[in-house]
Amino acid sequence: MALSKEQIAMRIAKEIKDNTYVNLGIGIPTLVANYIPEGFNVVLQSENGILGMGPFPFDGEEDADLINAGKQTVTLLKGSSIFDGATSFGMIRAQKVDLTILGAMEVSENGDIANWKIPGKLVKGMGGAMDLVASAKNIIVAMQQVNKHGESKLLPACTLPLTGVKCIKKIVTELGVYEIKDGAFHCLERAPGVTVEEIKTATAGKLVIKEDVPEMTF
Amino acid sequence: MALSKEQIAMRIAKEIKDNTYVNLGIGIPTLVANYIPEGFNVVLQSENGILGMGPFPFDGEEDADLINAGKQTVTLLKGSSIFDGATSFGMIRAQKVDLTILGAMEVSENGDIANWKIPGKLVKGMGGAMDLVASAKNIIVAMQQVNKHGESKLLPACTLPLTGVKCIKKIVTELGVYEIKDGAFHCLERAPGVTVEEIKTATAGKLVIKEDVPEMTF
Amino acid sequence: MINKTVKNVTEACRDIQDGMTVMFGGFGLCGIPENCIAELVKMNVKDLTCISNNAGVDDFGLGLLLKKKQIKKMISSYVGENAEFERQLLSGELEVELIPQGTLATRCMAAGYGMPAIFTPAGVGTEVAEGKEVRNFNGKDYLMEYAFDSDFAIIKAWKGDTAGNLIYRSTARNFNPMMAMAGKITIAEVEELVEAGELDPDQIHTPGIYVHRIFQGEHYEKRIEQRTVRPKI
Amino acid sequence: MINKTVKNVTEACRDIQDGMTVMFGGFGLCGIPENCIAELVKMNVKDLTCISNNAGVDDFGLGLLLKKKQIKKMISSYVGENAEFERQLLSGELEVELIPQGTLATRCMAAGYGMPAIFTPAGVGTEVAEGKEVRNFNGKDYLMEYAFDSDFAIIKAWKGDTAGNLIYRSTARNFNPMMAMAGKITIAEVEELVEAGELDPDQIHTPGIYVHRIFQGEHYEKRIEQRTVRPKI
Repeated sequence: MALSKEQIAMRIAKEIKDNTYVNLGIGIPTLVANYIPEGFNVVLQSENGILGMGPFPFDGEEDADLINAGKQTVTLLKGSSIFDGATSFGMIRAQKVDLTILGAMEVSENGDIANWKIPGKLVKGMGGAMDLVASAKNIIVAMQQVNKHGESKLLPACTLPLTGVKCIKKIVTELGVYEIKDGAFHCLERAPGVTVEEIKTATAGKLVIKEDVPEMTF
Repeated sequence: MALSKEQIAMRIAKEIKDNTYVNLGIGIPTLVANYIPEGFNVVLQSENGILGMGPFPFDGEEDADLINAGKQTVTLLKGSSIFDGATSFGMIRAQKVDLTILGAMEVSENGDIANWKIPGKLVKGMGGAMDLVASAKNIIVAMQQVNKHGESKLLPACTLPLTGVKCIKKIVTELGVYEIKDGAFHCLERAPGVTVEEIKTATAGKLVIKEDVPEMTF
Repeated sequence: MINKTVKNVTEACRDIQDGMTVMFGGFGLCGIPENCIAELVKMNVKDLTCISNNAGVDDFGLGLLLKKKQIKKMISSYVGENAEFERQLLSGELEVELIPQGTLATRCMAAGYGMPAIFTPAGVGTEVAEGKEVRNFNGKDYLMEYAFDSDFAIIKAWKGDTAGNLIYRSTARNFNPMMAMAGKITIAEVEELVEAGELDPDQIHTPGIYVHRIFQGEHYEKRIEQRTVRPKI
Repeated sequence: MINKTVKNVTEACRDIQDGMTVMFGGFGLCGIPENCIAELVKMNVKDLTCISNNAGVDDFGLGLLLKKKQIKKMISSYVGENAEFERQLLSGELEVELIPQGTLATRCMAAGYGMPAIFTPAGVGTEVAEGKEVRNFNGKDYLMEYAFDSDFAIIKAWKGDTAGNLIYRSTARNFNPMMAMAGKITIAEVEELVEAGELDPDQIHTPGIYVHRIFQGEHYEKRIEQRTVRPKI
């Protein structure tokens, strides 16, 4: 059965290594924070200028001066630091952040990503997404593999305006885990109960999948 | 009579405006600090990372962590700030420092300056001089007009390796005050008792001087 | 020290004229110069080009200038949360240039550091790259992006002193330090203005040389855009 | 938080090998990593390329490495005050690349900010410009200078915490923050090492993400190069 958003987040959390700095985008990626293994030292970076972002504040303790990149009130953990936006993106460009997890509307078989603009719809802006995808050494995309019309979003080429080119190497969707290499989506794991046939149907781009691809575990 | 180093510094001090940020080089420029008019708000920048540098510390109060660009122990005035070297030279390149005063070995009639290297002699380095001359919007050079062999150091073209090109507009020497424009040294003032003839003899580059050029006052 | 204090917000905002380019510090509604924005509304300067990461909400932040149609063009990275903005954009009354957030931050920094241009990989191969020079370094493509040129930078700090030195509080720092360095004229409003000498020189985020006018602001609302909390247990 | 502490200077300097490029924080003898320099002397690593604003004095700072002929090449802006340095340079044992101080600082910064190259007017028209690309922006010429590539950055701070966050004291800050950001591996020695959470997040000069190894140094001599004083009256 296709994974829920929470399950996608759970599966992605397994990719996070101990003692790393991680930037979580808005949406499913934010949920990943809830599933980081107990005891792991994972430091969250927020691109508006935080290293060591903590959970939401207790009701009544919110501080208007302390927000994350999603403009939500947050807290700071012990050992955190605050810096300006130029330093924050400098840190990102210099690949000091180990892992970036973000959402996408489309990903192509060569690793292009589109996640900021739908022509004809109001464009709100790319925020820090273009910087993150162009700079990060390690990106995991959390996304729905098919849209509400049943159309695949893992494509031969993106149809929407690009956010970045040839930058995505790993994707976790409701149906499986994919690695992008040599111009194809390589299915590494399938969601429990999801068949190889279902994955083939849901992948418009070039797909490499073994008949005995393992089921994912959490 | 030719000016002493102290007098050169005194004359240069008259060029300093109230409410300005000034960077003083090593040598005669350092002496200028002693002649800044009483009551003037002149903030000294030291390129190792100080705004608001104060005088030398009292004997016994020196702090190894607090030095100026000449590696001398100094103090901080109230309202000073400390920053790193990238910020310091960023400030200089962005022309936030109003005036730079530095020494020179040679200056040419088109405003080139040489002050860091004598071929055949050991070269210690340019330090921040190349950054300062290339960036400053307003530079005054404090120098001796003739060397110990009686040869002029205001030249048609510098003979020593350059520190910067076409960047010097004002020079104060033991003999006079000069403005560089249109490829010539324009003598604005002569040192008390120094004749127009003496200045002509001591200027190898193109010189523009009126017979009635005024004597400088302090 | 040079005294950078001005009497009030009116004196701080003098000379801001129709058609100028103005940078505004802040991220969302966090760390925005509330007093100066209110003053600009009162002054009714028009045709502003605003460089700001966001565009406020309908009734706060830069949204107040949008509502009075004082803004000709926004240069931002993300402009959601604003219905009036949307209306003006769709009707063609407002021009918008969307640029990556890191590019925005770094173009401010470049101006403050006297660097005419910088290289960033953000936007390579996308529509952001159109018309821009692409250059390869060590096998990776970068866009050349120019330093911003602005007439005024209007920023907000937590504490400031009469010499113009500034200290920011928490993530209200965001774009304020780079913009402070980048403005031809920088106006800083602070929650608390102290005498020169009261701030530790080692702890100053923005040295006073960058600040031309400073004043203590009033009645900070500090509106929260997304109040997210945990129940207290 | 990620714990960046190492037991001692020996553990901090492990893996520094012959032929590597190492950045050293400090300006003159101010803010130099005394403990690590002493350890490198003990380790006797050879053929180092050192990026450091200065080269120490005969018997202190990088002068100690020079004396043992451990340095193959110095990249500095000013190298006076050192007779052994002079001797090795004249005899051809030591290679020296002199670059403007602001260029040195900014090439470190570029590395830390992930910018492959920067533009600076320093050195245009001089021998520093030889072989470099000159580019005109707004009527002014600039040199394109590349970000530094170094194996290690060794820096000194005043206080640090176990998460690697650093605070510098006075002008001992100098090149340390940029080099901290620039090193592939950054080693920080501090006068006082505290637990994560003891430093104010708003006052941290170098966020811990840049620091890979941190330890509390011992016996800081903090030698003064030019003791200039006024008589006490």
